[in-house]
Amino acid sequence: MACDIRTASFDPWQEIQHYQDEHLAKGKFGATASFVGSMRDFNEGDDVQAMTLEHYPGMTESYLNKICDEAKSRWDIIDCLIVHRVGEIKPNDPIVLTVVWSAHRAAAFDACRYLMEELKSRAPFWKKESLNQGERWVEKNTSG
Amino acid sequence: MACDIRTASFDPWQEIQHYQDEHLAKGKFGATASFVGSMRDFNEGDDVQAMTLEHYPGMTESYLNKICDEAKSRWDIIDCLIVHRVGEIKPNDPIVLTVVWSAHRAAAFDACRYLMEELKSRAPFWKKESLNQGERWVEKNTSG
Amino acid sequence: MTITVKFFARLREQTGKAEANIPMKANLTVAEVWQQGTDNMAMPDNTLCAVNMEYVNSDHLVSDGDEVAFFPPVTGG
Amino acid sequence: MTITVKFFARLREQTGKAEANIPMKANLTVAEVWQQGTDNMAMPDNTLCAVNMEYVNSDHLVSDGDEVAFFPPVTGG
Repeated sequence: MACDIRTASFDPWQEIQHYQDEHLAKGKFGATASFVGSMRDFNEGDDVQAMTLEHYPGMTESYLNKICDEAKSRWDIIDCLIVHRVGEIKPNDPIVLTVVWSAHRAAAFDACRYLMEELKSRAPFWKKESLNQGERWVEKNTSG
Repeated sequence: MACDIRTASFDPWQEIQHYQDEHLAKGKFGATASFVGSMRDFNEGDDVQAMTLEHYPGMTESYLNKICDEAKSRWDIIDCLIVHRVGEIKPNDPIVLTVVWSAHRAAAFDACRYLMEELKSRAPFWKKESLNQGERWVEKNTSG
Repeated sequence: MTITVKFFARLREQTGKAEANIPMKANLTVAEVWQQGTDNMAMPDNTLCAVNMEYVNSDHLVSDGDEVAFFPPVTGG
Repeated sequence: MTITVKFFARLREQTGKAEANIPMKANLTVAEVWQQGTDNMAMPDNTLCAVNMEYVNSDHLVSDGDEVAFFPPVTGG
């Protein structure tokens, strides 16, 4: 189980491959569900040039770990991984990656979605968008 | 939209990256949900050495395309990809990959799971396991 | 004036053949295609039937040139 | 005998500070920490509060040495 905050761009597919090679026993998992959230160049009717992602060092990591622990206690999963970007972000950059490995698919699907919903509602991150007209804070996350 | 049957091992993460680079406009999608089903070395209480995956050429591709079309009509998604292995498979080999790209996460999660459930229940593939004691056909898929 | 019959997976092994051809005749159902294609083997309970690569019920009427397929429950993914 | 107060995102900009220290006293609530830390600014309706990196309500009582944080609704992911 790992929860990483990254200050530089990351490749979600390489992250999954590397984590899997290092932490998952071959032939023991049958299901890998993943989600990548990436930056769009358009939001709420406006073009977005860039975004700054702020977090609360310490509390953010603590909540990501808490959310992974909850997923492991609620579903029969083998392992999970969360990677989240902070700092200055450009359109198309990956922002978040959640991955769950399990024996069977239902647990992987359910737990992967749980990680994202809980991260969106509880992990202390804040987005500020850079528009042509200036900057604006994203007000709130919509429920999934 | 693409549905591929592969007779050789494939790397699901490279498949996603390549498809995305070729077919998805940068900055237009915010959500990528994926699922990988891979071969376990243990099933129903027995060690499994290998597996042979048979399909019905023509009908299989037709149903995978049908399932993708259904997903595109039911959810607001941008694109989707299915890759499925056939032939002789070893433990840890990826068997199936489903990926959905969308603007927002709910559609990607829902449609990705739909692709897997429909593939499992309707696409004509059959698995035969090689055990120490000989071979056996997998009887049926469990619902997710 | 023939119907192509295909058998997959366990049914291919049980019937001992991957493919057969049977003569077309009027009002021929998929169930009758099975009987002729297998020399009257009993059709296993959970057998799935397809005509021209679309799922059908066993009382579906076939047409000349149709491809009729029989197979067990699917286990892909 | 102090409480560390932190402000994030829009609240950091609105209060004009990322961090403050206020003196500890008996029966001090998180809401009172906000008032002292901001010179009596009104707390925005949707403000979230954390003590030692756990979410709490604004009537939560703080202890000496606590880190109290205030921030707007979270928008990660």
